[in-house]
Parts: sequence; C-alpha cells; structure tokens
Amino acid sequence: MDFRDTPDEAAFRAGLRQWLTDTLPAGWADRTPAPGRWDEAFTREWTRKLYDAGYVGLTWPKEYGGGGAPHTHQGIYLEESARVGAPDHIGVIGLGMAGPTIIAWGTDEQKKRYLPPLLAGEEVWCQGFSEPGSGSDLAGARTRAELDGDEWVVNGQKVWSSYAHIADWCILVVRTDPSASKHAGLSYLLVDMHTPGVEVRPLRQITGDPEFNEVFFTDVRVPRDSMLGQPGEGWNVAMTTLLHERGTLGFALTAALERQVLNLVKLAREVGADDPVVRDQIAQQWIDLQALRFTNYRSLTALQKTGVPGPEGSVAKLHWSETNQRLTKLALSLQGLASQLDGDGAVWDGYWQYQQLRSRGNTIEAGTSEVLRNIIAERVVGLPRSR
Amino acid sequence: MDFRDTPDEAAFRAGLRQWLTDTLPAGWADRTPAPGRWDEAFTREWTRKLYDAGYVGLTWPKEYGGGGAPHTHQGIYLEESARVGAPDHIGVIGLGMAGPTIIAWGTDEQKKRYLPPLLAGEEVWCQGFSEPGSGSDLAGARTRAELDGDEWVVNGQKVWSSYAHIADWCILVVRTDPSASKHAGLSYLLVDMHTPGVEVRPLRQITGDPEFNEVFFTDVRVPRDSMLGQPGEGWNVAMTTLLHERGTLGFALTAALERQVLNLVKLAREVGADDPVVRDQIAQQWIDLQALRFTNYRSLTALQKTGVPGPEGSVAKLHWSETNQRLTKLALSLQGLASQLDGDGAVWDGYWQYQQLRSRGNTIEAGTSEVLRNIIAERVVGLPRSR
Amino acid sequence: MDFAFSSEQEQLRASVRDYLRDRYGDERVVALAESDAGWDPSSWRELADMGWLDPSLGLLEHAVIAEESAYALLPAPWFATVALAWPLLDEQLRDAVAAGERSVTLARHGSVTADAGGDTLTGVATLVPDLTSVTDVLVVADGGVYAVEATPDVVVPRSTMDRTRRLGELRLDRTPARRLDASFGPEVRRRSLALASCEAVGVAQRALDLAAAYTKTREQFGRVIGTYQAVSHKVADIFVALQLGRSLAYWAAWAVSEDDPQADVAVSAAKSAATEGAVLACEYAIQAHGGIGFTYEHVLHRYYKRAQWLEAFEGYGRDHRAAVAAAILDSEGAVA
Amino acid sequence: MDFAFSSEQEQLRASVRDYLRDRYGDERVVALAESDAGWDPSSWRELADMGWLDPSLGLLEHAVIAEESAYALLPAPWFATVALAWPLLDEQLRDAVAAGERSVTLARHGSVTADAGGDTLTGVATLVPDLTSVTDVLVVADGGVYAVEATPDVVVPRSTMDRTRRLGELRLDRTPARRLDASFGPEVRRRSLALASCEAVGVAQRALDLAAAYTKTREQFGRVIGTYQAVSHKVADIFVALQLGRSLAYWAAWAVSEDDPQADVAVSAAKSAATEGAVLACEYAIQAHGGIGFTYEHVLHRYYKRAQWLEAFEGYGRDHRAAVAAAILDSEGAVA
Repeated sequence: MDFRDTPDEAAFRAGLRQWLTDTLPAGWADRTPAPGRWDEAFTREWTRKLYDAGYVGLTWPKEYGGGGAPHTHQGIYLEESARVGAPDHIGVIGLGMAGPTIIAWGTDEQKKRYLPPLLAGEEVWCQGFSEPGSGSDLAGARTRAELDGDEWVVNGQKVWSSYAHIADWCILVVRTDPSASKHAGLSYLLVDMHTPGVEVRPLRQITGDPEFNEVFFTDVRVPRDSMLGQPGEGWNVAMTTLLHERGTLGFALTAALERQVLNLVKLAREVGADDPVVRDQIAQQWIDLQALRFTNYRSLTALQKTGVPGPEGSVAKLHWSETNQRLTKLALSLQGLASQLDGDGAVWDGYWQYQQLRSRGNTIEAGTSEVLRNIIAERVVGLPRSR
Repeated sequence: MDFRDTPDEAAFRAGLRQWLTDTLPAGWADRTPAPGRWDEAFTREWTRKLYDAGYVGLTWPKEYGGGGAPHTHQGIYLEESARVGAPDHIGVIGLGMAGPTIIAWGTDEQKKRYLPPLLAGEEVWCQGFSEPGSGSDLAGARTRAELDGDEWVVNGQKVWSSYAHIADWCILVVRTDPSASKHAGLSYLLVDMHTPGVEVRPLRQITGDPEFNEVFFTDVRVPRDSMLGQPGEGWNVAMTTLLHERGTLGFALTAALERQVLNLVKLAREVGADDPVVRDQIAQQWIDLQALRFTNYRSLTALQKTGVPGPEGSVAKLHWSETNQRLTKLALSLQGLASQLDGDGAVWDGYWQYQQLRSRGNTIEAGTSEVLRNIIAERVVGLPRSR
Repeated sequence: MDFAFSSEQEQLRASVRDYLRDRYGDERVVALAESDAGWDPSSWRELADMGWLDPSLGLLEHAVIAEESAYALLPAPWFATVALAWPLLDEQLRDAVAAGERSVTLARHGSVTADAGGDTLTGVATLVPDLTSVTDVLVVADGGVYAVEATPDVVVPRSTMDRTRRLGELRLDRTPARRLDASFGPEVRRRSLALASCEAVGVAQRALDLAAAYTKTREQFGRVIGTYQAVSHKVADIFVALQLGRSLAYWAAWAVSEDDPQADVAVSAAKSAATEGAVLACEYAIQAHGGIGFTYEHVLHRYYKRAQWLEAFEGYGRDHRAAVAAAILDSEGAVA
Repeated sequence: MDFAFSSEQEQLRASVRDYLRDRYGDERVVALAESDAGWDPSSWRELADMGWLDPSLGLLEHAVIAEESAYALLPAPWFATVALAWPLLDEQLRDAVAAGERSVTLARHGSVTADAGGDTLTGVATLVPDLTSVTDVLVVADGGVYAVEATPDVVVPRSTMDRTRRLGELRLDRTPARRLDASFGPEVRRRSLALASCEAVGVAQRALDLAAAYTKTREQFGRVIGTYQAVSHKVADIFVALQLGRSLAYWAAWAVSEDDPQADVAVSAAKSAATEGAVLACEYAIQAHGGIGFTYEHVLHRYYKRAQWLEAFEGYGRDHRAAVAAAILDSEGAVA
C-alpha cells in the first residue's frame, strides 16, 4: 500500500501539470468559475490540444490510437485537470460509453473506423438508450429497426440524449425482433446522425439550458453492418456500455467533485462562513470527496491486480450524486436571499444557482439512485431480486 | 382557531396541576430522572391515586367507569403529567388497546366485567399479537384455538408482549379456522393469564432489561364466550385495537417526547453545550416536538368535529420514533467518552444510556417504520399497494 | 382548544381555491412566469374584488390565502403587499390597496438614507421582492419608513430563479418619498415569516399531489412505480414533512395573530421546518418523476424554485434554529 | 500508487480471521463478555504467539488486525495495548508485551500528579479503556509518561455499555510509578484514531454480513424480506457507508504510518466517517432484523455498543469535522 505516485506516475503527473500550466489561458486555475453554459468552440479547441499532446484515451489500446498506459494515468489526468478546472474533452459519451463498447464488441474494421476520430474529437458521439415510456427500463425500448435489403430501417424516439445536437454518431438500442422476449429482441446500432430522417430536438432542463435532447428517427436507413454484436445481442452490448459508464465514471466524478469542493471553499472564504454549523457541513463535503477518491482508487487497484474492478466501485455514482446535491445546496445557503438571483448581480454570475439546479439530475441520469441501490443490494451484496 | 384552553379546559388543567403538585413526592418535577428500571409497586400506588382522583379513562363512557370528558382533557392530562414527569398508569395496554377494543366490540356484560377493574388498575392487561414467525405480519399468526365443548383450547406462542409478566388478562389473536384464508381464520380471545398452561418467559432487550415477554400457551382452556366479536372476526377486531394503539398514541408520544426534550435541555445546561452544531440539533428536537404536538391536536380537532381523526395523525408514531432516536443519541454525544458508562459513575446514573438503547425499539414496536410508511402511502395518500 | 380554521375561514379557502383553479391553471401560470411582466397586472383588481386585500382580514385569513395561492403559484405581488408591507401601510395606501389600485412591497436590505429635508431618499436597496410588479415600495431608512413610487427609473429588475417572485434592486437618487407614521419592528418580520411558512405548506401540498398522481399511473419495468417502496416511501415522507410543517405554520400564524408570548419561537420553528419540508417535498417529487421532472417543461421546478426562495427568505433554517436554541437554552423561563 | 494491502498483509489478515473464526465464535464472545473478567486472560499468550504483539509489526499490520478483531469482537486488551500504549512503551515493556507477559493501557483523562521525588503518583484518571484487563497502565501526568501496575487496589471497574471494552477508573495514592523516556504527543492520538477507524470498519462489515444473511432468509407477508426495497435499500446503504469508511480508514492508517503531511486531516476524516458509518450500519441492521435484533440474546447489540464506543472515543464526528474545517478553511495552503 502506497498512496504516493510511483516514479513513473510522478513523471507523468509533473509533465501533465506543466503542460496544463503552459496550455491553459493565464490565470485559468484561479478564475471565478462561470455559469454552466457550455462553450462548444472552446471545448473543440481544447480537445484538439489534449489529443495532440497524447492525453486522450490514455488507457486505450495503442493500435487504435490510445496510449496503452495504466489506469492510474487516467486517474492522474482527471485529478490534475480538476485541480486547475481544465475543460472536458468534447467526446464525453464517446470516451465513456461508445468507445469502450466498440473496443469490447466491435470488429477490427469497426475499431479502426470509429476509434481514431473519436479520440481526436473529430467525431462526436451521443447515445440513444432511454425512451419516453422507458427511462430506467431499457428492456422496454420500443424504437424498432427492420431489415430492408442491406439496411436497417429505424423508427422511433429516444430521449435524454446529451450532445445529440452536435453528435455525428449515435449508439442506438433498437428492437429488431418484436416477437422475441423483451431482452432478446434488442440490437445495438451505430447510427450516423447526419442520415436523413434523424431529427434532434433540444429538451430544456430545470436550469433553462437545453443540455439533453429528444431524438426522432423516421425511416432512418442504417447499413446492415453498422451493428455491434449480432442481432438480438443488443441487451448484452448495452450492458457493456452501462458497465463502462458506471465503472470508469468514478474518477471523472471525483474530479468534478474535487473542483466543486475547491469552489465551495473559495466561496466560503469570499462570503465568510464563520457559522460552525456551516463549517461542519463544509468539512463533511470535503470528507465525502476523499471517501469517493480513495474508494475509486481501491477499485482501480483491484482492476489492475485482478482485471476486475473491486465491488466498492459500485458506490461511486450513488455517493457522488447525493454529495453533489448537498454541496450545491450548501453553497446557495451561504448567499442568503441573494442565492435566489441567477444572472448578473448574482454571486459568481449565477454559477452556483446553475450547479444547484443541475445537480437534481444527478440522482436520475446514468442510473437513478433507486436503480443503483437495487444493483448494490442484488448484485454486490447478493440479496434476492427486489419486487 | 384558538390554541388556548377554553374556560372549562383551563379549570381542568388548573385542578390537575394542583393535584399533581399535592400528590407527587416533594421535588419530583425537578429531580434527575432515574434509569429506566421500572418500579411496579410505585406504579400501582400511583395508578390507584389517579383512579381515585378521576383521572383515568377520562374520555371513556361514564357507564363503565369513564369520565365522559372531551378528548382535549386527555391531552391536557398527558401534557401536564409529562411536564412534571408523573408516572404512567399501570394499565398501558389495557387503556390503549384492550379497553377501546372492548368498548367497540364487547357485549354489555363484557364491558361491565372488564372495564372497571381495568381503569382502577386492579387488572392488568397484555397483548398477544406477534409471533416468532410473524412480527409485522399479523395475518400469519399460527397460535390456534380449537373448540372443545364450551371451551377454546389454545396452543401456540406469542412474543413481544409487554407487561405479560404481571398481567391478569391478555387480548389474544388466535387461529380458529385453519381451513379459511389467512385473515378469515382468526379470532380474538380474552384470556385469563392465570389459567393453567400459560407460561410467561421474560425476553431481555438490548438494554439488558426484560421489558417484553414470550408467552407460551399449552392446552390453555378459555371459556367459549371470552371472545370479542364472532369466530372468524379476529382480524377486524385486531384492526380496531391497532387503530386505537396508533390513533390515541399521539398524545402519549408527545408527552414522552416533551419530557425528553426537557431532559435534554437540562442535560445541556449541566454539561454545557456551547457548540453551535449541538445547539442546532437541540433546537431541531424542540421543533420536532412542537410539530408532533400540534399535528396531534389538529387530528384531535378533526376527531371532535367529525368523529374521525384527521389523516395527519398517521405521522405521529413514525415521526416520534425517529425523533426520539435522534434525541437520545444527541444526549449521549454531549457526554464524550463518558457516554459509554451505564451505571454508577455515568451521567444521571445511566439514564440516557438506557433511553438511547431503548429508543432503537421505537421504530420496530407497535408498527415498524416500514409498515407505517406503507400505511401512509397506501391508505392516506392512496398509492397502489406496494409489492 | 380548537386547532382548525373557522367555517368562515374554510369558506374563504374554498373560494380562493375555486378562483385559482379556474383562472390560474399551470399553463397560464407558466405563460405569465415566462412573460416580461411576470404576472397579469389587470388581475390585481380581481383580487381586490374578491376581498383578498380587504383591511378587515386577519392574519389567519391571510394564512389561508397564502397557502392556497402558493399551491397555485399565483404570480402577483400579493405576498409582497400582504406579508411584507401590510402592517406599515397608512390609511391612504391601505385604502388604495383594498381598492386594487396600488400594490406595495418592502425594501429593507441595502443602504438608503433620507436626504436633508426628509422628503427625498438616496441609496440602493437590494433583493426587494416583486419590486417590478408593484406600484409602490416602502423603504426602511434611517429608522423610518418611507413610501416611494416604484417607477421604472428607480427599479432595476434582477434575474431570479423563481420567475413568479422576482427580486429587484431599488436605486434612489433624491427620489421623492413620503415618510409614514410607522416603524419597522419585529412584528413585521414575524408576520412575514408566518406567511412564508404557510406558502411553503401550499408548495409542499402541490408537490405531494403531483408526486402521488404521477406515481399512481407511471409504469416502469411493467409495474406502476408507486408499488415500489423506494418510490412510495419517499411519497410517504413528503406527506410527513407536509403535515409537520403545516402544524407549525398554523401555530405560527395563530401565535402572531394573537401576539402570543411564543410567537417568536413559533415563527422560527415554522419557518425552518415548513420551508425545509417544502424543499424536500419538491426534491422527492422531482426524483419520483425521473427525467420528466427535471425538464423545464414540467411545472415541478417552478415549485422547487419557490420552495428555495422561501427557504432563503429572512434566514435559512439554521439561523432560525439558532434563535430557537437561544430561547430554550439561554433563558431560564422554560419555553418548552 | 497502490491502494491494496500487500500479499503478506493479506496473509496476516487470513490468519487472524481463521484464528478468530475458530476460537471466537459469537457464543464464546458473549460468554466472555458476560463474565466478570470480560475476557480470557490466558489468551494473551496466544495472541503473542501468533505475532500480533510483535514489535516488528507496522501500523498497516495493526490496521489489519484491528479490523478483523473488531469483526469478531475479540475481547482482549489488544486495542489498549497496540492502539493506545504502543508508541510510549519502553524496551522493557515492549519485550514483555511481545512475550505475552504484559498488557498495557493508557490513562490520559483526569488529574494525576507526580509526587515529590517523582517515583510515585497521586490522583484519579478516568475512562481508561480495558483498565481491568491489563497488567500495566501508562499514565500521562505533569507532562511525563509513567508506568504503573494495574493492581486491584488502584483499579475501579466501571459498568460500560460495551462489555467487551470496559472503562475503568484509576485511583492512585502515592502509588509507585516508573517514569518512561517518552512524551505524549499528537502522534499517539493519530495512531489511536486510525486504528479506531479500522475497528469501525470491522464492525460495519459484520453488521452488513448479519443484515444480509438475515434478510436473505427471513420471510414476512409470504416473502423473503430482502425483496422489499424498504429493507434492501437500507442494506445497500450499509454497504455504501462501509466502503466509504473503509477507504478513509485505510488512507488514515497509511498516512499515519508514513507520517504524511495529511495525517491529521486523514484521521479526522476517517474517524468521523467510519465510526458514524459503523453506528449507521448497526442501526440499519437492527432495524432489518425487527424485534429479534432488539433482544439481548442477539449478538447485534454488542456490535452496536462497540460502534458507539468508537464513535465516542477521542471526539465525536462533529469535533473531527471542526478540525477538518479549520484545516481547509483557515489556512492558506489548500489541503484539498
């Protein structure tokens, strides 16, 4: 047990830290964070710089453009990026969901076709899993794909698809066999979002921002071989996606929370937080952050030693989401009635207001807390299936 | 709306307050509370005094020895008793469960036979509902009663029966028709605890005290007419009992919590509680108490105006139990490591240690919190039955 | 003892509820919230006609209206006028309010001073509720209370999460003002806390109704989601928080209306429990709705924002609990 | 970076676990807890023979033993000796401990002073863990550390909720004492906090295992109760609290063993989260068991009492969070 960097890790960290200092705009790390509105152009530019410097796909196989590095490097990358508040790569869905699934299920041609532009940020991915009638219940998907010659013809509607409005590709769960049982009738398509018949409609969230989208498919024709796995294997392929979403998410969540805890401390120092009741809660957020961090690292160590992430990793998303909700509420409460302003004139121009509202989605998206507790109880602790 | 006493209520309160001052030992209200061990002789003596002064069964029909008074008098009685920490009547189960059920379901002969000695504390009651295999699941009761001539012959085992070790009578749920469906096969007997074949074994609790008992019935012969309702009506009769247990419990719980909040304030003043984090939590207990109090009163007002308690009364036991658990933990935490002592040398000779351990039963006994949330969701809010 | 509203008060409640149901369905409320004005100024006269602004109403009647108007999320400066400015109005303003001609809010944060001569004010007051909707604003300055017309030249709107109760900034520069024969004292704050608590109860009740309606019908995994305890027990917890908050809010309203010795602790208890309960109710309701409850399209977030507005108004729960702690721990007279 | 114990440490864990499973089943632990002595003094030599008291062990090995011995609720003055007194022992005591001949605790609350001459002590020390089980006690007095024999004439047992870790009072009256060349400093406290956190992890793990085993088999209303989300989600919450506490406890143990600059905040974070997590785990486990979990017969309450003991030891969670707050808010060097 050694919580410190190995010489290799330390060298990687030092190089990255220097690169971030050199590459980010001057004063970036100390700036007051801006409200959540997302700057696409800046993100694309940053993505390119990350890619050119070799910081994208650190742990992915080298043959498809990855870095072939150990998982700790990815952890260090996320830690250091969070510490200075560096932007994300634009391909969040591609890196976290589509890419790992293609690596696991794709043919060699598919890997060569899709992975390099995904890493470079030249092609952005989105996902089409949830539907209006089936949010958490993936097996209830009703979007259908029917074979017509050498093409699948897709009709249906997906929802909660982030990045769909700028996406080039979509990982899409469709029903190809309506006669099969719920799970068995599903397949997993890779759909070009520029195909005629694909319509993206932004869906405004509680924050007022259209972060997610509805995606409508009307007679969308998809080449027959644009499928991961075989027809009917969609459920298993999708489970790989969700496993990766939930599995590799831990470090990204730690990084996000670390940034928020730093912001909270900065805010408390600015507005004054002498009330011991407030200080007690700030300390709790900090403790919750460290608990998340080291729980992820424990899971990672198991992954490196055994090839399987440790079971403790299953708590990351659940713990993060509830912590982030508490943290953002606490940040608002430091502002008195001014907490209710959300634009000019608000503290930090409304950064916290945006974050607090946005946080309510944390316990819903990417597995509701209810579903995650089911998973922990049943798959990790081994209780019988809840009814 | 008027939260103050009417002239009649004020007169009753003044008389009671005077009587308590005159009757309790000198300095009683200001004494440091003693640990939970229960003084049977003192309780019996106090019961007799209460009865002679007319403070028992205040709201019960006059013809059976009650006071025929409005429910507010009972509330005032409990409030004033709590304020000075007066002991309970010995017939807690009789007054709260057996008595109201006999009033609702008993024949005139049964009412005349059982109610007067119950009120006087001359006959103590216990209940036989839970069984080892069915705690919350009353309909799963397996203790059976078979008719043999003019007698029911009872065999089986009950558990969690408080006061059984001193009880003269038991309200007993038995299965009289094994062929009927779960609910329909139950009946409700009034059993003389001195009958041969009744064996009471104390069951020690987490506190070390044997507050509850197991009761074994071996060929216990009960007269045929010692039944409330008809054979097969046991489920409905038992629901009356539980309704009363849960319905009229609110004021007793408020009284108990009021006493605990006063004790907590006393403790905080003694040991010092300058930490604002602690003060915040003490204030929350006080607020929780007031919320309980006025919620009960709202329910009571509905009862007096419409004959049916308001739905808000359903939250009383759930709220009280969780508040009492928080309160007693908080009280321990004011004592530092000394909180772990539980006898001589402990703060207040271990009063709080006993209370804190005892409080863990609050969310289990008389309807678990899980069952109570089901009831609120289904019967009050109207959600479909949980599965 | 009688812990229920009178039959007259219940009749008032029914009439308020009927009016709001007829005139302020969710669609209209949302449209008004998204409009520049944020409300329908012509409706003020309607409220007056129905007697909601009548000087004869007592605090318990106000409590009923506060609860029901928050249940509908009525966008109008009724809270500003009745919960904030009301006790400070002089006869002239009170009559104009009763006639539906004027609406008033109260500005008490910031720094405004009376100029020499005393008939103009200069300075800035911040976080003034409904400032953009009212005709007049009472300003607390130099220990006095002044009435100023809320004309566009002195009013700066501020973007507010709760678009049905926006905050504004008042910028005065030798602005004509009329000194009232009133002083800002604790009773004004008490009153506003009691009515804010009642509003919180209305918000929580709506959150419960929305959560119950949705979880009774929405299906996932082949079952109505209200049959899952993970969902139904949260709905039960909303009910619990609602009822506890309601009991305290009514107590607070009664205690303030009667100038009861416990009025101060009652309003602090009610404010902390009822507004935190309303926030919890909305959060659980959003969670029970899943993704749909997180959209701007759904009405839930508007209640959530009102709940948070109320929680932030005049001190968060911990501030009120500190006041309660002082009352029960630091004074010898037992408050309990 | 490597966040796992070494294979040697895992072998130690397996051997500790095997020994405890063989020798300290629930029945024996309960019998010992209910006995006057509270433990089996002849077992001390066994622990020494197995190397649990070996001076070569580092804090990470101690962390492993602490977690596993708390999982079994081993009644023995191992925690007193190794988590409290250990760093202050001189060679003589250390050798005697390693040989299983002596066991030691630490007395640091109360008022004890050295008498003139310096070879006797007088005064009272309270709340001394396992005082009735050890042969010697180290007493912090007048800035020095003294060794005193824990003979019956100076030891007063105190009834303690956790009968497997009883507190005692030390009454010294010109009692012979030997001054050690050691001083009581923050590193002693740090160490004890880290190991208390590891114990809390063992307690929480046992609570999880008990809750899981019971809810997998117990039926109510015709169904295994683990199929109710009201039950299974609480079990999931135990798992969450356990894993978070475990991560912090291991961090704390490592940081203290390496004298890492973050050692102080690490132990405060671990102590507050792991002990509160253990209390929660036991409370949820008791609730999941229903009435049976509330009986004296069931072993659960013994874990609950240990969890509470650990929570109360050297400051409740809020005290540690105050320390963390000071570190992250009041100093310029960002701890995060």
